[in-house]
Amino acid sequence: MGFLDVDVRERMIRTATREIEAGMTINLGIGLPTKLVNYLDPRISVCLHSENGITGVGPGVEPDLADRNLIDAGGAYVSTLPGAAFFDSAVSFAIIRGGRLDLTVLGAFEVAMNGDLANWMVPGIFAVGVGGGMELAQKARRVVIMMTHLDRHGNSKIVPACTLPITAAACVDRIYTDMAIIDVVDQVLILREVAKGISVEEVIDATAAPLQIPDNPVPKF
Amino acid sequence: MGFLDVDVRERMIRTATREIEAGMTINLGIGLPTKLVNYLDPRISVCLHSENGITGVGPGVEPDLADRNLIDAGGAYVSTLPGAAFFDSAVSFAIIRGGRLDLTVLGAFEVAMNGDLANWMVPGIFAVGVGGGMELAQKARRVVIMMTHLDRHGNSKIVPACTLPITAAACVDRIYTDMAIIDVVDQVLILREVAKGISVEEVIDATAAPLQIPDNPVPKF
Amino acid sequence: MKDKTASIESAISRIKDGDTVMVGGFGVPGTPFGLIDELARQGQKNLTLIKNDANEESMGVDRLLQNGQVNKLVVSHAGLNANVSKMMSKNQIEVEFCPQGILAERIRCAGAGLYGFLTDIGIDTILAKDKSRIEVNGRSLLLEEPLKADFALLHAQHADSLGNLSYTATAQNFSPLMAMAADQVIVEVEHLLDLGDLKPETIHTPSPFVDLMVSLPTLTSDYGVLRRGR
Amino acid sequence: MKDKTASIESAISRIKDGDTVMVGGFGVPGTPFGLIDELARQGQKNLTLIKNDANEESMGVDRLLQNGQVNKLVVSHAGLNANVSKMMSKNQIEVEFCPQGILAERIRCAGAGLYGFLTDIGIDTILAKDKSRIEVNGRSLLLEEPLKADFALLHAQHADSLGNLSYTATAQNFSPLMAMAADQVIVEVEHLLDLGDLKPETIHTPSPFVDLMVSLPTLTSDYGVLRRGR
Repeated sequence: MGFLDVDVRERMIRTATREIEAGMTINLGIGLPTKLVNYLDPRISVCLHSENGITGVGPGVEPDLADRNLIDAGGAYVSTLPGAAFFDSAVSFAIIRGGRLDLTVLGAFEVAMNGDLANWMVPGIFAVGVGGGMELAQKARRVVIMMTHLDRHGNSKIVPACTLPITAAACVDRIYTDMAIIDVVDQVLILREVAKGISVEEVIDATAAPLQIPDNPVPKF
Repeated sequence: MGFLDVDVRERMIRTATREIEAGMTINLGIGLPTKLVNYLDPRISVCLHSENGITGVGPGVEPDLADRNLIDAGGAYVSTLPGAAFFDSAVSFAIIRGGRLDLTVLGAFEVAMNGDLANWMVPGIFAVGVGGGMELAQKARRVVIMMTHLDRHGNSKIVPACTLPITAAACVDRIYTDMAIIDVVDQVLILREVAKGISVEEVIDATAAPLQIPDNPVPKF
Repeated sequence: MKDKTASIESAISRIKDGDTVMVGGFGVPGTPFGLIDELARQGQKNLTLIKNDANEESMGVDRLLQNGQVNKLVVSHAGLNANVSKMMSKNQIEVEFCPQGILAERIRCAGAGLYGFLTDIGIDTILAKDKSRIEVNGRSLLLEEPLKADFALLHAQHADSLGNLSYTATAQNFSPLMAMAADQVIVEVEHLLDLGDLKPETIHTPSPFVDLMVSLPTLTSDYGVLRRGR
Repeated sequence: MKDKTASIESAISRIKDGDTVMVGGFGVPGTPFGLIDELARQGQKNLTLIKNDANEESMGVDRLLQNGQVNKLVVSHAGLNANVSKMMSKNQIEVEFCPQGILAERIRCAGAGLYGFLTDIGIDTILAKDKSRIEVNGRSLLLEEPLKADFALLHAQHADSLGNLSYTATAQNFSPLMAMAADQVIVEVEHLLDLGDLKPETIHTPSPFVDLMVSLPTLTSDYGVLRRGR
C-alpha cells in the first residue's frame, strides 16, 4: 500500500468520521479504519463491534493496563464501554450476516468500478486467510473503503476490474482516499470531493477506472 | 392408552430405573417416564435434561412454592439441582442431536418389530404437533419405551408395522410394559422378562408382532 | 444515544395487517403477555404467528387466535390449547407443525443470515413429505428453510438502555433466536437497569438485535404460577 | 458422581496419531496453551488442527506446527504467524482457509447434529471454487459442510465439577461451538468452583458437552499480555 503524509492522513480520517451516525453498529477494519474512533465526536454514541465477540468496544489500552482476555479482532488490547456485551463467534457473525451491522469501514488493495473489493490476498505474496473480511464486505449494510489512491508503485488502486482475488463482489458504497471521495452508484464511480491541493484533473489521471465528474464545482475536503 | 393397576405401574417404573446409570444425561418424556425420577437411588447422580432449556432438573414443586419461570417441557413446575444450567432451545436440541443425550424414556401408541415408534399422532383424533419427540426418538443414544402392553380396546401396541404415523424409524432399543420387557435387536423383538403373575404365553398372545422367546426360563420382574 | 424505549401502544402499532410475528416463550415462561394483549387490543389482522406453542386457552397467543387475527400458526405443538384443534377442524386457521429443535434451528438460520440447513430429523415421517431432499456424500437429507419475521415480541427479565437483554431460568427458550431473526425486535422488560449493570459475559442477547423496549409496570396474573389440575 | 477431572497427561494421552483436534481461542484469549504444550510434549503426529488462527510464532499451536505434528490446518487466517506461510510454501503443511463466520457455523453445524448449511458468503470468490452449489428458490448458494473433530481443547475461566463452563471477555470466541462439535471435549480450567457456584443463567457451555477437565495450577507467560511492537 502507499504512503501517506501525516496531515493528509489525519484530514482523511476526520472527513470519514461523517459516515458515522449516533446509534449505529459499526465494525472498523485493521489499519486506517481503526483510527476513526479517535476522531469521533464523543457526544455521538455508537456501538463498535469486533468479530471476536464484542459490542461496545472502547478505546485501546496500553499493555501495562491491558486485560489479557480483552482484545479486538486485530489483536489490539482494548477496553469496553458501559453496555458492552461479549458473545461467541457464531453470534458475532450473525450480527453481520443477519443485517444488524450498519457500517463497516475497511482498507483495500483494489476497488473496481462495479464496487468489487480486493483486500485479502496477493497471490504468491500475501495469502494468509481472509478472517472475517468476506462477511463484513458482503453483508454490512454500508461498506466504506479508506485507502491510499495509489499503491507504492504509483499505480491506481481504483480499477476497471480487480486484478487480485476479490473479497466480495459489488459491495463498496464509498471510497475515501488521500486524493478524493468517490461513490460507487450502480457500477459507476462518481467523484464527490477532492482533497485540498489536488485538482479534479489530477484525480482523473490517478484513477484507472472511468470517473463521472459532476457538473457543479467539486467540493474540497 | 390403557389402564394400569397401581402396583403393576409402580413395579414397572421401579424396574425401568435399571436403565439409568450414574453420570448419564437423560430426557424423560411426559407421563410414566417422568415418574422414573421419583424411584431413583439418590446416590446415583444423573443429569436430567428438559427440552425447554435445562440440564440438572430437580424434583417437581407444588404451585405454592413454584418459580413462575421454571417449568419442564411438560409444563410442570420443577426445581433445579446444584450444577444446573439454563440455555436456549437451539443449544437444548444440539445436546440431543449432537449425541450428548445418553438415554430417553418415552411413552408410545405403537412400537413396531423393527423399532419404529408412533407416539405423536392419531389422524383425525389427536394431531397437535410433535414437540421435541422426533429429535428425542431419532437421536438419543438409547431409546426406551414405557407403555401399557395393550391399548384401551385390548389391542396390542406392539405390532408388525406401525399403523399410525411414526415419530422415528427403527429407533426403539427396549420396551417396558405392564406385561413384559422386550428388546428390539436388529429388527427382531426378543422377550427378556415377564411381569409377575403373567405367563410367557399370555405375553405372546398379547403381542401382535412375532416375539423371539429365549431357550432359558424367562426371568420375572 | 438512540433511545430504544417506547410506549407499548406505539411499539405494537408498528405491526401491520399481514405481518409475520415471532413470539417468544415456552408455556408461560418467556411469553410476552403484555405485548400480545396490546396486539389483541389493536387488532391487526391476517397475521402469521411463529411460536413454540399456542399457550393455553384464553391466555397469550390464544387471545389472538380467538380474536380471528391469525391466518397461520407455525408451532412445534399445541398440546395445551384445545382451541387450536377446534379452529383447525373448522378450517379457521392454518397450522404448520415443525419438530421443536428444527423450529429453533430454522429461526436461528434466518437470524444467522443463512439460507437453509440439512437435517435427517423427521425424514421417515409424514412431516417430510413436502420437503426438498438433497443428496450429500450419498446420504439423502431434508432441506429446512429459514424462518424470518417482520417482528419478534419478546420478554426479558433484565435489560439496559442500549437493549442488551438477559432472560431468567426457562424463560430464555426461543427468545435469543427470535431476537436475531426478525426485522424489528420489540421487548417487554421486567427490570430496566442502568448501563453497565449487566455483566457483559452474562448478556444473552446483545444490543444490536433489539429495536424497541417497553417497560412492564406490573405483571398481570397471566405471568403467575398456573394452578391446573394434574 | 462421574468425576470429570483428570491429569493433563492422561487427558491429552487420549489423543491418537491422525486425530482431528479443534482448539479454542482467538489470538491469546481462549487459547489453551497448557493443553497444547502437553500435546507438543507427547508428540502425537499427523494431526488435523481446526482453530480460528495459528497463534503467533513459537506460541500455542505454532509449537505443534514447528514440531511437525500437524498435517493439515483449518483456520480463518494465519496473519500473525509467519511460520505458516513458510511451511505452506515448502509444502510442509496443508492449510484450508475458511471465512471466519463460516468456520464458526461449520463447527456449530456439526455440534448441532446437522449435515450442512447454505450460504452466499464468498460465493463470488476463489474460496467458492470447489464447493457444491445448491439452487433454492432460484438463488444459487454454497453448501457448507459440518466440521467435526475427535477432540476439542478448550480454556475456561470458571467451571464446576460437573463440567459447566463459563468464559471471560473475548476468551469465549469459538469455545462454546467447539464444545458441541467434538467427540471428546477436554478443558483446562483456571478456577474450579463448587457445584452451585455458577449461576445457571450464566453458564456458556452446559455440562453434557464436557468430558474431561484439567485444573491449571499456574498460568505461564503465554497467557499474559503480549508486548509486541506496533
